Amino acid sequence: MSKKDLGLLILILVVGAVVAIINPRFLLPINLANTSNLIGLFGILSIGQAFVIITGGIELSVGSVVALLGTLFIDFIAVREMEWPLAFVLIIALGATIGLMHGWLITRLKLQPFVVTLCGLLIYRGVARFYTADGTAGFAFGQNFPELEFLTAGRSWGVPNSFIALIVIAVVMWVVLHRSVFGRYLYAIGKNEEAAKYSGIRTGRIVMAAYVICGVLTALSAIYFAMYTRSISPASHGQFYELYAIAAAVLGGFSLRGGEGSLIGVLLGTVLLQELQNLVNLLGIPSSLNFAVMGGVILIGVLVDQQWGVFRARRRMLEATRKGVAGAAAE
Amino acid sequence: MSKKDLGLLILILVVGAVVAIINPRFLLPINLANTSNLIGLFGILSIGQAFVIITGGIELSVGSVVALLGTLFIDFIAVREMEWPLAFVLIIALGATIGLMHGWLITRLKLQPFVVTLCGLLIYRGVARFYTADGTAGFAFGQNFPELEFLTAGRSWGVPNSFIALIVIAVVMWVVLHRSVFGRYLYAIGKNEEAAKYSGIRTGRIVMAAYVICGVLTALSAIYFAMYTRSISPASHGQFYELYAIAAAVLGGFSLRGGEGSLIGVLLGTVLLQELQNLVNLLGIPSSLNFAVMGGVILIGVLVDQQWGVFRARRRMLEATRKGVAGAAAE
Amino acid sequence: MNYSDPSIVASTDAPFLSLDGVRKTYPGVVALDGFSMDVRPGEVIGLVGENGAGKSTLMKILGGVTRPDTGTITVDGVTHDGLTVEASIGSGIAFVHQELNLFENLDVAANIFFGREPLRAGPLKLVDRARLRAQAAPLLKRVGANFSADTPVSALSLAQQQMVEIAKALSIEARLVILDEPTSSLPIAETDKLLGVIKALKADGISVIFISHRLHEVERVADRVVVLRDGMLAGTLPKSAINHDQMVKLMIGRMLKEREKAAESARPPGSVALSVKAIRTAAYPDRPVDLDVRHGEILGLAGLVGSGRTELARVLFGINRSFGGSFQLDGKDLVLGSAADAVANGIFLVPEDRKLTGILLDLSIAQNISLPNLPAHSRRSLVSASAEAATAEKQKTDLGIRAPSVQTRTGTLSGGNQQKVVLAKWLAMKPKVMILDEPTRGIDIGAKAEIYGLMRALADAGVAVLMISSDMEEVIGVSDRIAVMHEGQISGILDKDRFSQENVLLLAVGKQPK
Amino acid sequence: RADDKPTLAFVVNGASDFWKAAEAGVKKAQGELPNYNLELKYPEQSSVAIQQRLMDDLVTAGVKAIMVSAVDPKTSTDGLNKIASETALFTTDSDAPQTKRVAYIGSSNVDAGKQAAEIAKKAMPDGGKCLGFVGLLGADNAKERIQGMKDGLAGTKIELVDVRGDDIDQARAKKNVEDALVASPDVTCMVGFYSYNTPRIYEALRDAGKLGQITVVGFDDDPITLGGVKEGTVAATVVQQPFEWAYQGMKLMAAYLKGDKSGIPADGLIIIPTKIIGKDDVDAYAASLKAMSGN
Ligand SMILES: Nc1ncnc2c1ncn2[C@@H]1O[C@H](COP(=O)(O)OP(=O)(O)OP(=O)(O)O)[C@@H](O)[C@H]1O
Ligand SMILES: Nc1ncnc2c1ncn2[C@@H]1O[C@H](COP(=O)(O)OP(=O)(O)OP(=O)(O)O)[C@@H](O)[C@H]1O
Ligand SMILES: [Mg+2]
Ligand SMILES: [Mg+2]
Repeated sequence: MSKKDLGLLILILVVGAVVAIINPRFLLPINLANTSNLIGLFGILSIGQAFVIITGGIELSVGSVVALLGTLFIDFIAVREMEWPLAFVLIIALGATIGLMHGWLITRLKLQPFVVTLCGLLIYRGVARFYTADGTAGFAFGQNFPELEFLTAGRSWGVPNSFIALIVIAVVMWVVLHRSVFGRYLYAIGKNEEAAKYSGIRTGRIVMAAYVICGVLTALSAIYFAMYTRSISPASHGQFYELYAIAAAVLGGFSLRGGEGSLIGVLLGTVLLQELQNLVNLLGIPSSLNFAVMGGVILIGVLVDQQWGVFRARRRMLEATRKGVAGAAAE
Repeated sequence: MSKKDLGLLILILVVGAVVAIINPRFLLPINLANTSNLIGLFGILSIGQAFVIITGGIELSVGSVVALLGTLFIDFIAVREMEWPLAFVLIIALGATIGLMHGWLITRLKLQPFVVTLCGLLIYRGVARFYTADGTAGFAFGQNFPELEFLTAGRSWGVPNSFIALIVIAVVMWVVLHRSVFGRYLYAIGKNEEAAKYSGIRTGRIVMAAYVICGVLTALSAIYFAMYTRSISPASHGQFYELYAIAAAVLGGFSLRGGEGSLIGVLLGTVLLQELQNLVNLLGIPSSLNFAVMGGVILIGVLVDQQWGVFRARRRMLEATRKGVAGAAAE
Repeated sequence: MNYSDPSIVASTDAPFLSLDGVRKTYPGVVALDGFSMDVRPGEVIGLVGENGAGKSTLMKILGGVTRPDTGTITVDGVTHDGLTVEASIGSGIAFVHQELNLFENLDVAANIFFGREPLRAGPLKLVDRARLRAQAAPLLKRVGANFSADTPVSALSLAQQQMVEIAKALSIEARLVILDEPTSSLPIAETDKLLGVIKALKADGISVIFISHRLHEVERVADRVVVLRDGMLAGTLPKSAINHDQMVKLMIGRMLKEREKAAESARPPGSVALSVKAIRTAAYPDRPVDLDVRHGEILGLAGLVGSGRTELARVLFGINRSFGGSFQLDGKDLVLGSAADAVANGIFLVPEDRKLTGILLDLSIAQNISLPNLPAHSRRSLVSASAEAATAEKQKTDLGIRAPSVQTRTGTLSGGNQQKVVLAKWLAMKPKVMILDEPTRGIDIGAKAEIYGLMRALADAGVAVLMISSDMEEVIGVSDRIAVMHEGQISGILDKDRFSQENVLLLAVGKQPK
Repeated sequence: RADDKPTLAFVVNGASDFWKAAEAGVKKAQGELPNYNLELKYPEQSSVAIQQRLMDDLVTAGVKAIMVSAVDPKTSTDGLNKIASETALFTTDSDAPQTKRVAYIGSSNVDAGKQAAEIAKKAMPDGGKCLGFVGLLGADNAKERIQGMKDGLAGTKIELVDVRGDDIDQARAKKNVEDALVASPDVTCMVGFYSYNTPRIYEALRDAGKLGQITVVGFDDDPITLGGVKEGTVAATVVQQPFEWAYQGMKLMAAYLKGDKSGIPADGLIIIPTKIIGKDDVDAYAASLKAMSGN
């Protein structure tokens, strides 16, 4: 774990301790379970985003994809009465397709990631709204899918299964990002795509794969979100989720210029964001300030991180200088 | 006018012609006036954004600033009964301050523009919502400010004054961007900030100035928007306006990597976006598809632009080769 | 095929690589024009030519980075219309690019084996990190690196990065190694090591194409010299005929007396222009630097890789902060908060990394030249394009910048011509102190002589010139005095009568000359 | 928290001035229920997930009873049931009859729509063509109001031809009206289904000089809407009574927690009917609003 990650972890623990002192109910198992459920949902999303950010790209359509795929998933199983495993596979495939499409537009047709995914943001939500004729996709009363519900919204030994899913995914993705050749290429491309190309790497394919991973993870979390809310108004479902995901990555030490960041960082970023949301509600802070608190903490977080770096560099210099002067005097 | 701008203009005219054929009421003076009013409002916003994008930055807090400053403006004149010119000056000064703060964080503390303005997006709207306690800021019935209303929502010779304001601002900003020393510095910084620094340019100040310009123009348009809707729910007012502004700039040929784009481009981009919104209503397309249409057109626009560039480059290559071969044969 | 050198035909070895009638055009320029050559196993070819002659273009074609318009490339008997990067690497061609291509966020070992990482068993393609480092270490030793395999590349100086590039090329089981100006920022000791490496490769039967503007290096290692002029083959020289004057003659079509051009100072040096007192830099915060540069002199600053010369130049130019110490310009105290302050005081820097800091590749020649002095090219804050063009035209003729027009994008110019543009932008203003960091890096011999002439003319006009250089001949041939840096400190200053390679080298490694 | 008074929460479905009256109602109830903490909570966004999360957190914080205006009551059955299993749950504004909520207190959006039809019929005895404007076309309250109005207009010569949505962007809301005036010159009446739609209609008509020529049917009691009613340029407006929902609701919950279930009818529905406010009632209504908000 890097120093950056450690700092974030400490921040999370300190904030948690303060909240627990003010309102001890913060530590109730039920509250921890609720919060870790949401950490699971947003964490999966954020890991996907992280893979794209590493390459120096960005995926702004995440929220709209959550809305579109969630709508379709509920529609498939509730209205069209598809078997849920089939629907599940279909949705994941759709997520992969969306990612592939974005990757293709970005790597083959050389469009900017911001532009491609901004258009995605606008288009997918529009399609979802059109699909439901601006209505709501939801389950009928009493419609139940025991296994699916257990897997998505259930708990094992008191721990939400969504959180367990996140942990599994995080472990796998940690290996992929930090230990595999593919992960190494991602970092390299994020720093210097030209050079990677000169080294004979098929950068296009690697970047495309990053978008596909993001698409798949987004689709997975879309299913989780759908099973969490059990009803989706495409006009508002998942709005701003891309910001949550990006914020988690940035808090976790990712640079939007690419080539920097760790998987643990993005996880901790997600945890901090969800802790903040929980805190606002638990401490009775007006919810209008919810986003403001989030924004403030992110800003302070990156500021401290940045200034800390500057401070350390300066201290090192000063020390060296002092040593030098002392040495010169001693001579 | 560059070829890119010309292409966009032709697109605007063609779309206009098609709409006019399907529904001739498109060309009614009243419709043109209504639409050009909104072009004025969004245009001012987009020009501000363009200045930031030129430097390779981005300003995501635009929508939230429109909400916060609009709320304050209405509160100042409607509730606190301040003289409107005073309120006007105050709001513009606030806009400048916000821009300065962003610029300072970005250039002096070396934070990433995306991060700083993302936090701004979260914070300013929160503050606005807190300020009104999640209520609405609006005028009482019959509360009137004749001069202010004439300047912001009135018309001269049938042309909305907001549109006239845009034209004046655009002319001034065109000179600033394309003819002035400051404008050249902006492009240079956008292309390669390091090299600009090594040429003795005070890049920090120039970038800061770009954010201040963006802040001032955003504040101005916040006042226009406030006087247009005459009532503001901070929770939703101005949401996604940053995306409109960025989209207008991107459509107008700006690169988010910085150093590329023309003022005429961003104006035409705004015109096209508003034309699309108008078209959705006039042709009775479901309003849910509004954003999807916008997204689709932006995507097609940048795709055509990009592929056209590739095509031209390839043709140039081929010609050069052909000429060369012919020359060699003649020898 | 038309070989101008009969010895090739006589050879019994089949060529490993041959190029036939290769032509490459860019809009407005013919970079290569019907060029043919071949490379036999175990042969070291020196490739020389003026800036913009097409050397890098040729190598990019071999590396698979660009495709020729016409012509064929035959590798190992298989004929291609063009190579891809994969095909090039696959057929055993290793490549050190003229512009560095390393990943700052990875360590040295990862960079060396990038794209060819040793893997653990299993389908996951996990990197075997221990093996990676173990394999990197001997390569680093071979190129004489003084840093370890797990150093992050972001912590290396330019020259050290160049060593990593070379180690990378060695790591490929290559049959042909292409080195595009690998020594351009290497000082003499490291250069010697590299030349040794080349000889070792040759002994293993590996072919080498060695591109350099330092002709004496070419003389030392090449078996055959291929000279390019204006994209065409100007001629080849067999081993026996390789000498400095012959190469120059083929390159520029006439004889040139390079060293004489860098004329003696016309007048004795004047008063102290820039005085540096106990300045400390970020690279060596514990080592104060004292240095005086006088009006009318060229002060050469020599030193080994990473001795801190570039860092000092950055501090003098206001880009980086100094830790303690003071500057005086013409006896007056000077505070440098930014490069803008330095420029306002007439202190200019020609940086060593021109692609990143020297010029804006996307701007035209004229726009680059006017950039530091835009207010003088404007009326009421509005830029005057005609004033810009006038200044640029003058500089283009004065410096002999080869380009279709002053409106040409500088990104399309060859390295040497880009360097001239960097010089031009400062010459168009009035320098008091001119700092040049590796001013002739990647510059051809003709242009080099011109730049030496320019430097001398500046000095004669009373400008204080500080020239940082790793090229020993250049330092000795051009300077009026030589200051030598060792680990962040000035280890000694040599006057003209004590100039010798040996003295400079001794100071550079921290010993005192006799 | 320091005091151990039980907390009752009123959770709305999004930030809107509409709920200001409910805040006043909560305040009034607080005055009469000193032994309780009463809170009114806005979710930071109008979305199911966020509202659900807010309620989960309230339950964690120990809230004893929640009255909620669910963002999407029809399909949030499970989520609401989860809350109902942990605390006393009441619904308001729009009901979720299939859940285990204790009771619903509010009005009927369908009836409100029918009342809007009444206004239109009275204002346009010769028939006409109506255009509607709404924030979220897909939201339940919008759908029910539109349906109610259509039902009420069935068999008359008045027709609701189209409803345009604006995603709660007021600039778009106003432009929609402007565009409608251009696109459908023959329209004779406009309906503002959300509280801010009517004022935007009013202003767009005023800018176009068409005030008084087009019948405006309003919902809710934005000051501009009431001003228009008084002026005669808005035919009438259908008002709900969120003040009463909140006031009565809070008292009902307090009583319920004490074990007094007498206030809850067998079907669990406490309907506080919507009212039509026309020119004659507007002054009295405005005065009562003022009295309720206590300033
Ligand atoms: N991408 C490009 N677009 C346009 N012109 C180019 C491009 N790359 C190279 N050229 C032109 O092709 C010619 C050959 O350039 P090249 O880089 O091969 O020269 P070189 O011999 O390597 O010179 P140097 O010694 O300065 O590195 C030059 O005139 C250069 O301006
Ligand atoms: N800001 C810094 N902080 C710490 N170390 C630095 C910094 N800048 C440079 N260095 C290190 O200090 C040493 C001096 O580097 P510098 O580039 O100044 O040397 P140089 O003499 O110009 O050598 P070269 O021939 O490599 O350009 C290098 O090892 C470099 O990695
Ligand atoms: Mg070259
Ligand atoms: Mg150096």
